[in-house]
Amino acid sequence: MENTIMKQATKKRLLGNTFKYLLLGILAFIVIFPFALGIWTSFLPSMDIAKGTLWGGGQLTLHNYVTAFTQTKILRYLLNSLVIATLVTLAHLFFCSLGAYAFVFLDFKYRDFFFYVVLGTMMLPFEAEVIPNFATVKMLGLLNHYSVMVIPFLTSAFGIFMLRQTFKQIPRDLKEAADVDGLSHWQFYWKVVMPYSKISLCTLAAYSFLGAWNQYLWPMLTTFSDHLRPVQDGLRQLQSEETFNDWGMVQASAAIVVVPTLIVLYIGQHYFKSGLNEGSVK
Amino acid sequence: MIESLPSTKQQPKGPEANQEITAKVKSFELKKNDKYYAWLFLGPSILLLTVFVFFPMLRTLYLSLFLTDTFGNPTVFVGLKNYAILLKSTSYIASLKATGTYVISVSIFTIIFGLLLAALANQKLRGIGFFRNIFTATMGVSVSVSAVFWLFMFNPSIGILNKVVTAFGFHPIAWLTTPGWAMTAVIATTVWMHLGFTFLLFFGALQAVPKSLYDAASVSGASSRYQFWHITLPMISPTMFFVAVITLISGFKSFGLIDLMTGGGPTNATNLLVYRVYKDAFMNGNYAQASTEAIFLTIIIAIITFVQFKLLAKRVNY
Amino acid sequence: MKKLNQLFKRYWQLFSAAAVVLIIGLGVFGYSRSQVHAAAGRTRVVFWHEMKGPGQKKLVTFINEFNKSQSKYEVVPQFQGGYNDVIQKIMNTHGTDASPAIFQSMDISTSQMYHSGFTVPMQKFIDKENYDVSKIASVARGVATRNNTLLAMPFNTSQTTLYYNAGLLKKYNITPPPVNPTYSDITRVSKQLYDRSNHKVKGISVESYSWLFEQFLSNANEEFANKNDGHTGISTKVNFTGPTAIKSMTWVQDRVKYGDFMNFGSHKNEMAVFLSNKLGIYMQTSADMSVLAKGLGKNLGVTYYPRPDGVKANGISVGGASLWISNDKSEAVQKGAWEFTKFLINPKNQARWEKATGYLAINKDSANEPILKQSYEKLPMLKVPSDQLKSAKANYTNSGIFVDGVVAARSLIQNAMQQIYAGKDVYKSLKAAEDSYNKVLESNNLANGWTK
Amino acid sequence: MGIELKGITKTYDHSDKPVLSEVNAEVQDGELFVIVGPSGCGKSTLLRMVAGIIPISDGILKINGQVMNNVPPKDRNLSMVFQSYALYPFLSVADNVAFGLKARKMAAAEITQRVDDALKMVNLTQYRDRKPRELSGGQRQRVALARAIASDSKICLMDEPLSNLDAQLRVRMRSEIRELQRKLGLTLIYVTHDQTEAMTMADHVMVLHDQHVQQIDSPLGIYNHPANHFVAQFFGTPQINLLTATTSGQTATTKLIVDEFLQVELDAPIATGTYTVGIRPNQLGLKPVNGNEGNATVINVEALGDQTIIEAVMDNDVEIRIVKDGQVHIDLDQRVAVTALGPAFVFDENEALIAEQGGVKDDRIVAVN
Repeated sequence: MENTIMKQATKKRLLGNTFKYLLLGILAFIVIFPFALGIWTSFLPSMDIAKGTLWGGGQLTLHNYVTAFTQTKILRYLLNSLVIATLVTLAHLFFCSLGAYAFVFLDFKYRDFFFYVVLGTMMLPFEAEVIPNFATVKMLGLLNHYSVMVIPFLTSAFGIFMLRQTFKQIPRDLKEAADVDGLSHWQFYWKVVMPYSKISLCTLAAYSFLGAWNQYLWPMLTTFSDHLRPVQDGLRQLQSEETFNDWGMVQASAAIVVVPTLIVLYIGQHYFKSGLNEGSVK
Repeated sequence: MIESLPSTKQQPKGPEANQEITAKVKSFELKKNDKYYAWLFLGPSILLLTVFVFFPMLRTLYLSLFLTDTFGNPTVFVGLKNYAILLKSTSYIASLKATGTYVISVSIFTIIFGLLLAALANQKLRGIGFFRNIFTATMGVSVSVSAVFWLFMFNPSIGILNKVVTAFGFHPIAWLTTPGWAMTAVIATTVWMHLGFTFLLFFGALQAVPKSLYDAASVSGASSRYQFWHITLPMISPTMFFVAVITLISGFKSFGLIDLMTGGGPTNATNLLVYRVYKDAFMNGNYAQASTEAIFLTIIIAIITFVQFKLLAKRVNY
Repeated sequence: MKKLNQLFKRYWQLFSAAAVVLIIGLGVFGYSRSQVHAAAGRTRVVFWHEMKGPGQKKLVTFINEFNKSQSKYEVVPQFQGGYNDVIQKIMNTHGTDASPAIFQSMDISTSQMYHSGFTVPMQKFIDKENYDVSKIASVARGVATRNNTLLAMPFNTSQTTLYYNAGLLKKYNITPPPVNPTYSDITRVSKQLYDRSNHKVKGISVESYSWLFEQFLSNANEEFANKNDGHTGISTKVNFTGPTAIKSMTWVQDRVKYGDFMNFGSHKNEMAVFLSNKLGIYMQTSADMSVLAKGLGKNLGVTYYPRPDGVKANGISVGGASLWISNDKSEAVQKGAWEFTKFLINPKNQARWEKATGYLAINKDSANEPILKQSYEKLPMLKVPSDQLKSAKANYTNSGIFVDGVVAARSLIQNAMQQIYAGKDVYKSLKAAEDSYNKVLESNNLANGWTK
Repeated sequence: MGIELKGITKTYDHSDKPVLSEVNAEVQDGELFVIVGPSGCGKSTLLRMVAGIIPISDGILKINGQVMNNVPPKDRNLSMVFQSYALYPFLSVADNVAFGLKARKMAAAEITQRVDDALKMVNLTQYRDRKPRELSGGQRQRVALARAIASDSKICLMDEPLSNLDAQLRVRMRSEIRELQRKLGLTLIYVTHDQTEAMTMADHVMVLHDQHVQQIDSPLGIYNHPANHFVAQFFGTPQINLLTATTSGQTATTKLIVDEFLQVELDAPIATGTYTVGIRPNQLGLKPVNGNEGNATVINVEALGDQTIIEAVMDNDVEIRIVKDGQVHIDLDQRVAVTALGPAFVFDENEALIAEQGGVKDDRIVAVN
């Protein structure tokens, strides 16, 4: 009696674990497969891919990578994206934190009004405003220029909102202590508020970087030459230029593009999570 | 710091009283100065948001009331006629429906799969860290990279999916060129793309559920399934809601994947709202109609965002 | 000075932050700018093109040769994606730094480019230099001519062409289609192939691509839009439901119903399947020729675009694109663009162009170039598209469509074609497209002040 | 019957050192059994093994005579109250109480009945529709109790249920829990780190320390006969004084000498050597002396009103605590002579109790009764 209960329980757990591993395995396969296949084919000779022989065919080759690096502007695309994303990230950190500071530590007329204004912009999708924005940047003479992909995105309502939440957690005592010490707003901002909110700033940085890195529609509309195209649109370009279906080269380019983001993400993962909690769920 | 202030030096009183008074004076001055600092600090953001968000919105609204010429200039005022045309247009209605199908399917499947992955990864099993890493992997994949990977799989002649299909004795499927399948393909790719991020969110939410709740439940007689439905789900409902909202919003804004995978086709089956705006404006040159479509899009997204704010303020479960 | 010092001391972080941003910004912008500048002493001529695959490769070769051949100009190619995108890009960038000096734009954009007033007519340069334009094929010129003024220079000129897999036909013992086939001729071949291969090989594919539809109309001398396809005035109505429109689409739908037809969704896929001997016939641009000839060699069969039964072939209008010179650049740049144009259309280069791509050499003298002669000798079917071109007499219906915004019409027609392939009613599908586009046309004419 | 622990051992996968080893105990039906020990001693682990929340590495657990080692928690028919209360934040008070009953698919009418009864018993009837976050700490604690009450199981486990309450409330809840346990006839295993709770509530106390059971006894049994240093120090406030003492002479003797003033007379002779003597603060006498006489110097005096705690440092630099009833007036730095009054415990070099001086302790027990 005692033994059967024990045995049944053990058996059940064993069965359950096997089932779980099976499910985990299947799901992991589904998640990783498109990746793995892409990377795998990037090492195959173009002829094999075109014929559809994905395994058991010829040998693995780095030829596609050589082609991608030498025949396409993939490195240039990467550099462009890096520059744009870095600039946008720095600008977000700077302008959003200043804005958030104003909402938390400054006392001025219509503060709430302005806050709702900023909040309101989060409801307006950029995608729906491309037509007038295009006209604006054209008027400003920014077309086909890095600045066209940076200037409209120098600040972010989400960033201001998120940092405001963070800054509000800073004890009021600190501000009062700073007042007693005679720190100006700028000093308090730079010496206390910014270091205090490091984690949130990192989170915002991670978001802004990824957001800028993944820009697609806007650069597509506003850039006209390869040496300015960011990587997303560069890949689009490669994809459409190839009537020949040189899949190996395209896959190699995709692999080249995906690796830096994966690295950034594994480093920034933690911040993403905490940022989400702060920015929204809380 | 204080020594450097000239006012302090002029005060003949004792050091303590001295400091206090200075602080008061200073703080009073600061409050007075706040206004200028506010302009300095907030000015750039407000200016940028005005130029690149508010003004364009009004301009879009304005354009939607006109007919536009070849150069995109509004020439003939037509009032709400553009709206009427759009609402009567079967293809726009079809686009709305397609977008609806897309965003709803994407959010449902993203939630289901994300939750499934997170729930499994939350188990205490040997080697679970490996699976966790795999599940977050798609987070690094951008739209264009996903599109490249999946386009290859959906390729009708050399794609892996058709190999599987034919291996089971079925006819190969024209994935991206049959309306139903194209939508399915786009949804599948989008869900896959969202999976890593959603997984991370759900995983975080699951880990945040106090273990004692499960202990209490299992002691008081709840099976693990019962615990999932009656503890886990209610506890992570805010996260679920959040995921639903962000996938909905990003679904409505979906552009890159459509552009790369289907170009809105076949028979407009995947001609989602943003893609339509783009196509009407930057291919067909019909800026008035595109503006009208943009206004509709804005209204939809604004409503969802607003609901999100409201509900988050109230919290969803407790 | 002391005050300034103090100010700086207090806000040094602000200053340094601003400085960092400024430096990065300027550095980067400067760098990007310098990348755009041409080599010292040369005039930079930005060239927007939409050539992919072999066309792009050859075009880049031409550009390099041109840049080496002289030291005054430097042509900078910038790939812009599809023909459809580029029209609006021109409309949107004209007058800015971003706009090109010379660009390639497709046949159906002629009207819009003309109306925009953004370009310098080629005729201006021709007249100035007394350039002998008669060497350029007249049918090709017809597409880019208005009031006897050559607006743009045809460059990559193509014909819709019917390709068949002669090897497959031989294998299943099927008589190839005649030179100037009717729909029924094609039906016969397609059916036989499908049946005799035990349904393993699809007979025919017609991409749901409006250009093919337009050419069905052209070949039967049917108007696409009123006012003679816009050649004699502003079109106010389009006609997608004429007898040929219905006949051609019904013909394709019948093929779908029979089963010998398959829609592969995209040009790329279609070509891939055709090359892998799983498709007997397809109709596409003559620019596929080089790839197909390389893949199938002597097994490639080529013939004219089909016509309805009992209708005399009217010939089809040329497709492809022409070169336009923008008027928002300096005289010197425009001159450079013109020099480059002349370089591209000289007999030798046009011959090499046809050999490399399958686009038709528009320079009459190209036929005498050994490179073309040799390849015609080797593979006689390569000559079919240019024969087709020569066989046609230019008239309004085979000289392109001179209507603004045909891009939108095309997407409507494409949609209708897809519906028809999916089994929807032919007339209703076309009628819906026609009605929609008539509305677009009406408001477009109104907005541009062409009608009241 | 009751609960039987035989050689219970817990070792986690990632280490080979057990967190609990060889725990043997028997909990009688209807008794309140307290497991007490400092944090990290494994007491919660032990409780969770009984509940089935964590698996038992070795040994046998029997509940009502049946081996339970691999029985899942839901089938062990226990109730449990957690330190954090483990209330479901999204459920109302009544639903929280009903949770387990619903999970066990009890009839709706009976659930209502039980919930009502349980809430009444803990005086929460009027709060039944509130959410946990709308309740005070004490009220949340009662909800957790109500949940245990509502379940029909006769065995209840409590894991430091009072540690999140303020001092006054804790005192009140102590007696309430004790009362409930008696009224319902529960077998209650109660885990705490607070020796007062153990002393005031328990029928039997298990002292856990260092992965091992130190002693199992009644509260007074433990107070009066601490098995070792640790137990002696753990029970009683202020803490017991542990002093080094040696025997006098070359043969077994009953006399242990700390110093000239402080000497202990044992009930039975003990072998020669050096020992540790434990004397509770209230069993030390203290007499102010002049000049440099005496054996200690007062360093701190805490007047609590009804008693006075005097801290002094002995001449061998050992600090001691002495408790005197009433209000004692003594100056800081005053030289005093400290002497032993009554009971004392003698521990060997292994810190185990080897002898004691009975003193007046038996009389005191009689007097209380």
